[in-house]
Amino acid sequence: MTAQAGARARTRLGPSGVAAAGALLAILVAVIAPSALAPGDPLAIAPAQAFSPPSWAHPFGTDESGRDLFTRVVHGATASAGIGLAATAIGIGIGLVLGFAGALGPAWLDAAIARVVEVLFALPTLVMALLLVAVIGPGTGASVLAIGIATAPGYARILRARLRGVVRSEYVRFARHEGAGPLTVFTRHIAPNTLWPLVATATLGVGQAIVWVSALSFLGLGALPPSPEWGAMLNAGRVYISTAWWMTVFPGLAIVATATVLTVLGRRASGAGGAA
Amino acid sequence: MSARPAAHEAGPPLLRLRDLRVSLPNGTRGHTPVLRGIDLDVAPGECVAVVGESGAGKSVLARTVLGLTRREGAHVDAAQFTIAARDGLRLSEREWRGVRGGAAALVLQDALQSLDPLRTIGAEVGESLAVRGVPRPERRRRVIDALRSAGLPLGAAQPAECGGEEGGGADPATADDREAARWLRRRPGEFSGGMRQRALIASALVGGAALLVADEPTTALDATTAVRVLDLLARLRDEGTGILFITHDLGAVERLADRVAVIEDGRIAETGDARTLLTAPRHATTRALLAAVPRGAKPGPAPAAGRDVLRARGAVRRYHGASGEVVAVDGVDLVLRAGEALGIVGESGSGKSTLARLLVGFEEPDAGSVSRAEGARIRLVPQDPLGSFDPRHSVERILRHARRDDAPTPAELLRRVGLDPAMLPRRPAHLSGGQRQRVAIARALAGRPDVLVCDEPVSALDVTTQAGILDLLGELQRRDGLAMVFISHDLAVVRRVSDRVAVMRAGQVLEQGATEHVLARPWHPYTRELVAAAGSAGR
Amino acid sequence: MPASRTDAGAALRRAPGWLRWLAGRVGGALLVVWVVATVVFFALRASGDPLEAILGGPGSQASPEAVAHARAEYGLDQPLLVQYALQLWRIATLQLGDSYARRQPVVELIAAQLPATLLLATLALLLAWALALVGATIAAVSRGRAGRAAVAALRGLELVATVTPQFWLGAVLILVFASSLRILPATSSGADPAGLVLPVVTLAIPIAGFLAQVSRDALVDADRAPFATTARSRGAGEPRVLLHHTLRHASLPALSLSGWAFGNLLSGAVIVESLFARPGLGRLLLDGALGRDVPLVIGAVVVVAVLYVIVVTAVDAAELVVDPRLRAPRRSVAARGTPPRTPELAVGS
Amino acid sequence: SPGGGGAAEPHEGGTLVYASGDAEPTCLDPHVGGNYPQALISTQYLEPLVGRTADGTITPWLAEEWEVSDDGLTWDFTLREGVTFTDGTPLDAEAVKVNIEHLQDPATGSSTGYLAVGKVAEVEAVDATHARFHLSEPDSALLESLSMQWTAIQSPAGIARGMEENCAAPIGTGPFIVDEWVPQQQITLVRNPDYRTPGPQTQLEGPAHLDEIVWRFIPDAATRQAALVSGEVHVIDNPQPDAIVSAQQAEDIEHIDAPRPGSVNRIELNTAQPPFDDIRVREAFIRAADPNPGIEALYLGTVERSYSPLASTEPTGESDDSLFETDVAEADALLDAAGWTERDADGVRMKDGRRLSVRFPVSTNQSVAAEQSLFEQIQANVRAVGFDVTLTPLDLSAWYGAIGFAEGQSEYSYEAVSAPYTRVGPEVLRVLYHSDGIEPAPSGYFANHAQLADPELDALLDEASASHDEDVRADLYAQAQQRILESYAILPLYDQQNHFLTRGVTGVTTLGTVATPTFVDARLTD
Ligand SMILES: Nc1ncnc2c1ncn2[C@@H]1O[C@H](COP(=O)(O)OP(=O)(O)OP(=O)(O)O)[C@@H](O)[C@H]1O
Ligand SMILES: Nc1ncnc2c1ncn2[C@@H]1O[C@H](COP(=O)(O)OP(=O)(O)OP(=O)(O)O)[C@@H](O)[C@H]1O
Ligand SMILES: [Mg+2]
Ligand SMILES: [Mg+2]
Repeated sequence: MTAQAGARARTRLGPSGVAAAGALLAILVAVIAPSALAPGDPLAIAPAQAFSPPSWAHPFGTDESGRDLFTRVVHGATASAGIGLAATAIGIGIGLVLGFAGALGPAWLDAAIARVVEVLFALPTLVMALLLVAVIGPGTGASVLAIGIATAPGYARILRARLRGVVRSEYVRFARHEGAGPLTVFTRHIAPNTLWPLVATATLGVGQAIVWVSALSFLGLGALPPSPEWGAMLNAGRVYISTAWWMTVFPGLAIVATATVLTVLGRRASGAGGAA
Repeated sequence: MSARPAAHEAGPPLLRLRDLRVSLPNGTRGHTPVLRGIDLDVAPGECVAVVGESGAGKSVLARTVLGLTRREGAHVDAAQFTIAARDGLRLSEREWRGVRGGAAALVLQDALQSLDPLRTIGAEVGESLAVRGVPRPERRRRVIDALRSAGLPLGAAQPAECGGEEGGGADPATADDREAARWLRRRPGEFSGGMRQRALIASALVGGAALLVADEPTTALDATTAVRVLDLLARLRDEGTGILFITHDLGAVERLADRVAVIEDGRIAETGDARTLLTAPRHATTRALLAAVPRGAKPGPAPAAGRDVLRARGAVRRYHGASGEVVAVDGVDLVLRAGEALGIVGESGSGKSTLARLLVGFEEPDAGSVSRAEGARIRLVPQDPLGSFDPRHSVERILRHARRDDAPTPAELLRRVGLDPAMLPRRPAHLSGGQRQRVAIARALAGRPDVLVCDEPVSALDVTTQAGILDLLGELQRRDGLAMVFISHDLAVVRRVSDRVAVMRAGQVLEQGATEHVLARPWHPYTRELVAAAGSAGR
Repeated sequence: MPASRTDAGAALRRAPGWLRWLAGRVGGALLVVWVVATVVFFALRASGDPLEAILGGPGSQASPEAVAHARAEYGLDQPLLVQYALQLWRIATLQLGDSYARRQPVVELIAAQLPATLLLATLALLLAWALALVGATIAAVSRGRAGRAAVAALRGLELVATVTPQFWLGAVLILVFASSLRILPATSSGADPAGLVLPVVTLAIPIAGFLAQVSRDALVDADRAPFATTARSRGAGEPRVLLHHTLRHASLPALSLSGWAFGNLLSGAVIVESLFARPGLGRLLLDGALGRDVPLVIGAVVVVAVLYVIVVTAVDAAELVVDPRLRAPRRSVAARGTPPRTPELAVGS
Repeated sequence: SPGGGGAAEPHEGGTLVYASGDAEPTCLDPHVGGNYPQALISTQYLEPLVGRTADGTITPWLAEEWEVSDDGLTWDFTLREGVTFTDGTPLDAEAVKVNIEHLQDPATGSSTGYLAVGKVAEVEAVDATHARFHLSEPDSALLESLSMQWTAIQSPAGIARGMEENCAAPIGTGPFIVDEWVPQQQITLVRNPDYRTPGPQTQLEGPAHLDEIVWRFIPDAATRQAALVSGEVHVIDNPQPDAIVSAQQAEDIEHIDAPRPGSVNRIELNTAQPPFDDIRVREAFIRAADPNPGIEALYLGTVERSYSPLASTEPTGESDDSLFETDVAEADALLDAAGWTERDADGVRMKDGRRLSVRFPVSTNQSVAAEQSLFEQIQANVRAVGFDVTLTPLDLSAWYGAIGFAEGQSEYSYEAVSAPYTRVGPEVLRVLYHSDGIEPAPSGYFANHAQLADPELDALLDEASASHDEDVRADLYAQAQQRILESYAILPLYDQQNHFLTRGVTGVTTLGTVATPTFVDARLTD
C-alpha cells in the first residue's frame, strides 16, 4: 500500500476508524494465530505463581491457577470470536431464509413472516435464550444456538426491510425500464445493496453476540472450564475482584474492545455503504 | 408601486454596512471568506433586494445582519456595521438577543421548516414577546393582531387559503376571539405552505421589528401563493418597515424592491435603483443573470407533426392512503407526437408526476389506457433523481449501464449537461441537488431516447444553468427530432420549451393546446389565475 | 367461516382509528403468545421426552403419580395435534401450570416477582432517558476545541457503554461503592432506595448509551434545523432554545425506542437481579432455565411478551401526546421521518 | 445501619440478617430430600432428639435419656416433659413415631434422613414420654443419626397438613419460628417466645435474644462478601478463601471455621465402569492429580490437605498419605500396564479405540469457586499423563440428573464426581462406601458414587455398625478406611469447608452435629 493510498484510507475512515482497523487486525491475528502473539500454553497451570499482579513476565498477571492471563486472553480470542461468529452465522442464516422468503415470496407469506419475526423480535434476547436453554439444556453449543436463534429475528427484520426497499426502489425500476434482465438486476443491484449492508450489521452483531454469550457464561451456561473464553474468564475472575482486579479487568477489556471495534467498523461500513 | 414616495430619503438607515467581511470555518481548522466587502443601507419603508447566484453568500449575509453567524464560529469584520443605531460588531450576545425579534427580525430561507412542528402557532408567533416577558394576555392580543395583519383568516372555522383581504372586520366579537384562540392552538403541520410562510412573517413582525430580513420567502411556494406573500411584504414596506429582501428571482425583485444589490462571490457587483438596474444593467454578472431568465416563446418553427408516440386515453390512477383513496390521475387524454414538446403545468399535487410515470410505464393505469409507439425508446428524468440511482454505483457506472447504441461516452455526456467529467467517480449521494438533476438528464440521454419525459428537470438549478439545459433540450429536439414531455410548475420555463401545453389540476387536464394560444387566451378560470400569477411575479 | 371473517374485517375497517389501533395491538399480543407457545411446544418435543422437561429435567426422579398427573394434564397420551391444541388452550386461559421446583402455581410465582422487576426496569428506563438527554445536551451546547473534545469523549463513552457487559459493570460498581467506599448496599431486597441505586445504574448504562446516541443525533439535527435558528432570530437564548425547542425533538427517538429498551432491560434484569440478589422476574426466569423448570419458563416468557406489547402500546400513546404531527392528517405525517423502532444496528434487545 | 467502627455493647432484640450462598431450598422441611441448605436453616426452628458436642459426645436434647438393649435391637428414649411444638402440639412419643414414619415414607422423598433411620423397623409409643425403637439389625450409629438436623422432630400436626404446607413452614420446637417465606427473596424467622429446649451448645434458659432472623440468598460470592462488608448482612456462609484471609485481618469481622463432620471432601472415581473399573487407572489418576500446590494457592492456608476418608474432626479418622504421593512416572507406567498405551492427536491415551476420557459433573451450587479452580488444576495435571477430563458445571437438579441412572441408559454418565454428602460420625463410611449405597433412596439419590462393591469392606462396615464397643468399632472403622484408601476409589482433598463470617453480632455458635450455626445465643452489637 502506497503512502498516498494509506492517507486516502485514513481520511475515509477517520482517526477512530484507523484505530479500530488496527485493533481489529490485532484481534484477527489473535484469532487465527494466537501463538504468534502469545507462544505459551493457555492451559498450563503453575499454582505457585497464582494471583501474580501484572509484571514483565506476566503483562496481564496470572489467575488463580497461575495461568498467564495474557496468553489466555490472546488464545481466548479464538473461542470468543468463534462463539460470536457461530452465533451470528446461525442468526444470519435463519435471518436470510426468513428475509428472502418474505421479501421475494408471495404476499401472504411475507405478511406471515413479517408478523412472526416482529413478534419474536419483541422477546428480549436473553429471555429467549433462556427459554431455549431451558428446553434444550445448558452448554456451549446450546448457548451459541440460543443466541443465534434469539438474534435471528433481528437479522430477518433488517434483511426483509432492506430487500423490500431495494426490490421496490426506483433504481431497480429504472434498471428494468432500461432493459436489464432479472439476473442482471439481481447481481447488479439487489444483491450488493442488501448483502453488503448485512456485512456491516453482522460485524456489529458479532460484537454483540460475544457480549451475549459472555452473559450466558456469567449465568453459568457458557463455555466449559478451563477454556479461555473471555466471558468464562471474566466470570471466574469476578470472584477475586477485590484482591486480583487484573483477573476481571483484562478479559473484560478484551470483550469491550472487541465489541467496540466491531461496532465502530460496522457503523462505518454501514455509513459508507449508503443505505437504501 | 409606481406612485410611492421614496421613503429611504426620509429617515436614518435601519441598517448600514460598510466593507462587511465574514469568513466561516471550513471544517479543517481554517476559515474561508464568504463575504468579502459588502456595502449596504436599508432605510425605513424601503425594500432593498439582494440578488445573486446560489452560493454567492446571500443567506450568510442575512444571518450576519442578525448576529447569528457568530455562534457558527464566523469571523465578522466591517468598517461599519450599524443596526438599529447600534454597533453590530460590539454587541454582546445578550444585547444581540435584545435586537433580534425587537428591532430586527429574520424570515429564514427554509420557510416550511422554520416553525417548530412540535409547538403551537400561538407559541411560535408569540415567542419573541415571551422572550421579552410580555404578559400573556397582551401577548395573545398582539399575536392575533400580527397574524391578522399577515393576512391569516383567524375568524374562519376552516383554515383555508383566502386572499389578502384586509383584517377580520370592524368589531372583533368574542366568538371571533374564541375562534382565534382555537386557531392559535393549531400546529404548523396543519397548515399549507403559504399559511406557514405568513405565520412565519407574523412571528417576525409581532415584536414590532423596524427591519425585516426576508431570505427567499417565496421560493418554496407555488406562483399563486408567492404572489400573495409578495403583496404582504409590499404592504409592510408601505407601512414603514425596512425590508432586506433576498432572492434570486428577478421577477419578485421587480415587483417589490426599491433598490437592488447584485452579489457575486461575496462581493457587491452592482447596486442601484431597481428599475434602472433591471432595464439597463451595467455589470456583466447582472446582465448574465437577466439574460438567463426564461422568457418568451419557444424559439424556432413548430415541428412537423409526426406519428403518435405516446397516447393516454381516459387514464386513471388511484392510490390508497391511510386517509382514504386519492385519485392522482383522473381520466386524462393526451397525445404526444414525434418531435413535439408537450408541456405540463399545474400546482403541487395535481398529478403531474403520476401522469409522467404512467406515460413511461412505471405504473399501470387503474382505468383507461396508455399506449406507446412500437419500438420507441422512452426515458424518464425523474423529479427526485437521488432515489433513481443505485447508491452503490458511481456516476460513471450509472451512465455506462444506461448507454445504448452510439451514445456518447459518460465523460462526454457529463460535459453536455454542463458537469465536470471529474465527477465520474463520485457517488450520487455526494452530489448537490442540481448536479444530480443533470446526471439524471445525462443518464436519460445515454439511452438514445426517442421520447424523453422530464419531471421538473430544472427545478434545482439556478437560472444560468437552467438556461443551458433548456438550450440543450431544444437542440436535441431540433437536431434529433426528440419528442418530449416537459413537466414544470414554472410557466415561463414551460413556455420556452414546449410546443403544446396541458394544464392539470386535481388529476385532470383542464385544458390543452398550442402553448402561445393557451397562455394568451386561457379559457379555464384556473389557467387564467395561473397565468396572471406568473405574469405578475415573473414579468 | 370465511364470511364471518370478512364481516369482522369490514367492521374493523369501519371502526374508528383508535379502535383499529387497539385491535392491532391486542392481535399482536395474541400472536406473541401463540408464537411462544408454538415454539415451546415443538422445541419440547424435539428435545426428547417432554414429560421429563415438564417434571424438571433428567434428575427429577418424579413419582409415578406425578408422572401420571402430568401425562393427563398435558394430554401426552393424545395425538400430537390434540396436545398442541391443549397447550394453546392452557396458555390462552392462563393455566400456566405448577412450577415443579417450587410446587406453586406459575401464575402466583410470577405475580409475586413482577412488581420488583417492573420497578427496577421503570427506574432504569427513566435514568437512561435522563442520562441520554443530559449527554445530548452536553453535545449540543459544547463549542470550540474543548467542546469538540468533550463531544468526542462522550461519543466514545456512549459506544463503550453500549457494549459493556452488565455483569462486569455491576461487579465493578459493587467493588467500588459497596466494598471499598461502603456508601451503597451491594444487594437490594425490594424497594429500598439505597439498595436500588446500583442495580438501576447497572441496568441503565448500556441503554443510556444507545439512547444517548440517537438523542444526540436528533438534538444536533434539531439544533441545526431552521426552526432553531428562527427561534434565535426572535431573541431566544440558548437555554430557551434547548428547553422549548430542541430538547423535545431530541426526546422523540429516545421515546420511540423505549419499547426496544424495555426488552433490553428485561434481558438485563436476568443478570442484574442475580448479581445483586434482587428478587424479580429475571431471576425467576434464570432459576427456571437453570433448573429446566419448563412450565415456569414458559409462563415467564408469555408474561414478558405480553408486557412488551403493553409497553409498546403505551409508548405509541405517549408519542401521540408528545408529537402532534402523528395526530395530524396524512400530509403532515409524510413530512416527518419515521422514527427508528430499534437503534439502527442493534440485532437483539 | 452500615458502618460504625466502634464495637458497641451487645443488645437484646433486633433483626439479624443471614446471607446464604447455598441454593434456596425448595422445601424448608429437612425430611424432604435432605441437603445442607435445609439443615442450615432448619437448625433455627427444628431440633433433634439428641445433641452432640464438638468432641463427638452425644448429649440429651429433646430426649432426656436413652437405653439400648443388649442385643442392640431395642432402644428406649425418654422425652423431655412438658415440651410443646410452636403450634401447641405436645412433644410426645407418638410425635416421634410419626416423624420416623414420615422419614421412611417413600412419598416424602427423603434421602439423608431415610438412610439415617434405615435400620429402624418400627417406633412404639410406650407412653407419652417413652418411645421405643425396634431395629431390624443393631445400629451403633443410631444416636448420631438422630442427632442430625435431617431427622429433627417436627409437629405431627404440621406434618399432617401435607407436603406443600409443611414445606413452606415446618413446625418444630426450636428458638425461632418460620414466619414468612417469600421465594427468591427471603425467609423471615421470628423468636419463639416459649422456647425452653436449649441444646448442648448453649447455657441459655428461655427464648433467644434476637427478635427476628431474615434469611437471604445471595448466590454470588463477591456480592455476598460486599454485603457483609457494607453492613447489609450480619452473617454470610461459603466465603471465598481470600475473604477469609482478609476477615482474619479485619477487626470488625469474625471468622467461624466449622468443618463439617463425617466425610472428608473428596473426588470419587466411578469404579463401576471403564476406565476406573481398573484399579491401575484409578491409581494413575490419583498419582497424577497433584492437588497440594493448588490447595495451597487457592485456599491461602485456610484448609489442610487430608489423606483420610473422614473429616479431621472425627476421632476415628485414619489417614495414609503414602498412598497419595504424586508420581507422574508411576502414573504413566500404571496406564501403560493397564493397556492405555496409544495416544491420539491431542495426547490423550487410547485403548481399543476408546479415549481415556473422564466426565466430571460439578455442582455449582455445592462448590465454591476455589474448589472448581482446583478441579481445573487437577484436570490440567492428569492431562499430562493422558487423561481427558471434561468438567461440566451444572445446576443442582441437572447435576443430580448427571450422576443419576435413568432408564434406558447403558452406563452412568460420570467417571468422577465430588459430592458434598456427609453425616455425623464414622457411620458415614457405611452410607458412602457400602455396596447398599448403590441402591437409590426414594428421592432417587444414591450415596455410593464410587460404586464400591467390596464384600470385605461391606462386612467391616456392617460389623462396626452392629458393635457397641467403642474400641472395637474404632478398629473396624480404621480397617475399613484403609481398604477404602487402598482401593484408590477416592481422592481425599480436605475437610468439607464450612466457614462463616460475621459482623456486628456476637454469640454465634455452631452445632456439634453437622456444624450448622445457631443463633439462639446471638446478640447484635451494632
Ligand atoms: N455555516 C456555514 N459554515 C461554513 N460555510 C458556510 C456556512 N453557511 C454557508 N456557507 C458557505 O458560504 C457560501 C455562501 O452560502 P449562502 O448560503 O450564503 O449562499 P446563498 O447565496 O444563500 O445561496 P442559495 O441561493 O443557494 O441560498 C457557500 O459557499 C456555503 O457553502
Ligand atoms: N405512491 C403514492 N402513494 C400514495 N399517494 C400518492 C403516491 N404518489 C402520489 N400520490 C398522491 O397523488 C397525488 C398526485 O401526486 P403527484 O406526485 O403526481 O403530484 P405532482 O403534480 O407531481 O406534484 P408536485 O408538483 O408536488 O410534484 C398527490 O395527492 C399525492 O399525494
Ligand atoms: Mg440562501
Ligand atoms: Mg411531481
